Amino acid sequence: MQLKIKYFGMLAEVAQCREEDLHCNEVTVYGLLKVLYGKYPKLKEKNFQIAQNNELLSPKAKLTTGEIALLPPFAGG
Amino acid sequence: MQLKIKYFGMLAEVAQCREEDLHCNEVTVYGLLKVLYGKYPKLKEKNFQIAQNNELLSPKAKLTTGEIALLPPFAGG
Amino acid sequence: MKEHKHKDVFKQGAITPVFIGDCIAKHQSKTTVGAHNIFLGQVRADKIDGKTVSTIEYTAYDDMANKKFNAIREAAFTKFNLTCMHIYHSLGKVRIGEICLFVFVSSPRRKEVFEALEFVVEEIKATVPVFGKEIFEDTSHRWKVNS
Amino acid sequence: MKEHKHKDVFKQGAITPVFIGDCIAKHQSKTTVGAHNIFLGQVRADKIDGKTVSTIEYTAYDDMANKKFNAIREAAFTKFNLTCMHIYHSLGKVRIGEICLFVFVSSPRRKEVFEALEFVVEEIKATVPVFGKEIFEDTSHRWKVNS
Repeated sequence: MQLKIKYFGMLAEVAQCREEDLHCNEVTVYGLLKVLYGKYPKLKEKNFQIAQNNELLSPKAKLTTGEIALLPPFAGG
Repeated sequence: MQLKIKYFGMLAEVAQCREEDLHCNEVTVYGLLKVLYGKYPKLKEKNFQIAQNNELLSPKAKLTTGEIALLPPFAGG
Repeated sequence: MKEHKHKDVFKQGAITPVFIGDCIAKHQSKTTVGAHNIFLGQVRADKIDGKTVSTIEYTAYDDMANKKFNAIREAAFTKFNLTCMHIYHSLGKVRIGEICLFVFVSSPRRKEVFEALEFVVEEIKATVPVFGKEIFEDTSHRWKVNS
Repeated sequence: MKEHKHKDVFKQGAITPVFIGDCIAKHQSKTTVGAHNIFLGQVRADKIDGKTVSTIEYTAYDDMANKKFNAIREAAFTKFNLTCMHIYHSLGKVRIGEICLFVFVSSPRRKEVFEALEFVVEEIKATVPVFGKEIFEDTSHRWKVNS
């Protein structure tokens, strides 16, 4: 599955980019996390959530092709 | 006892003045009310409180010489 | 408590948006403040028995009102962690759409300002001897009662 | 719900007191409104491990943020009797003492605005993907976490 991963806030520092294309054979959030932890071990120390289609996803949620966002704790206002 | 009675809001319309000097033999709020009701019968229809020294008084409270305020319902803001 | 001393609550006529903007601007030097909360009371064009309010004329028992504003102020600083607080209330005529009450509280944290602002506004309504004459478009009037 | 449609929440840089004053002035034509409540978030000069914050740089996941702002807006109009509501949030750099969040709710009655404003501010903090980089005077930084 072809994904575009977007990194926000401190996670962009960990990935050293704001977005990247990623080919991923996993179809769940949990599977994607394993891939990302392999690529960026420091992500394991970070507190973040994953969103697709503008909604936060649970670890068991299924992914669809397209944009995925890694979101650190919100700090608006 | 010599009192200066101040009338506010709708009560100034009833008394047709904003303040007046009043000699009063009564020493309690309750007694003063009797005097005022005699002078201005329409006051009986009005909802108001009596204050002296910047504090609201109960009907049994004692009056002292000086300024007395008749206050209709507060409507600030 | 000297820094909390209250002055000049009453202003003749409406409180202007420019005055409010200036007041906000003056607080930009207070860099421990993280949250401001502002209440504005605005005169409504209420319809009563087919007549429409055009103006409220405010009067107050000044001495007692100032004492009550001070008491509210001291109570608010005691109950809440406030950096500063301002209250302005109109006297005289305020037209519909204009602002007659401006309460401004500031604190390092937002939770404090929400509670403090509601406390201050409710205390003003309940304890400060201010009276409002609602003047209709036909110049007749009615005495306002808070609900 | 067309009149409640949300637009232009995000503003580049600080929200100015003049902008806020103008926004208040525009509401003077709404003569059914009796109460406005305004929340302002201001950047604090927090001290952390001996260093002092000088600026926060805000970024957001725009698409999701706009969707969440719309959801908050619809929820607020459903839950409370509001006449109108505005939200503005800064993106980019905002210096200490400057304003980064401006929430403005208006209603005929004051009870509604107190509850609505707190609801809206808490929902923004909890659900909108905005991120703040606290930049210290020595140009080092830390990522802000809301408390």
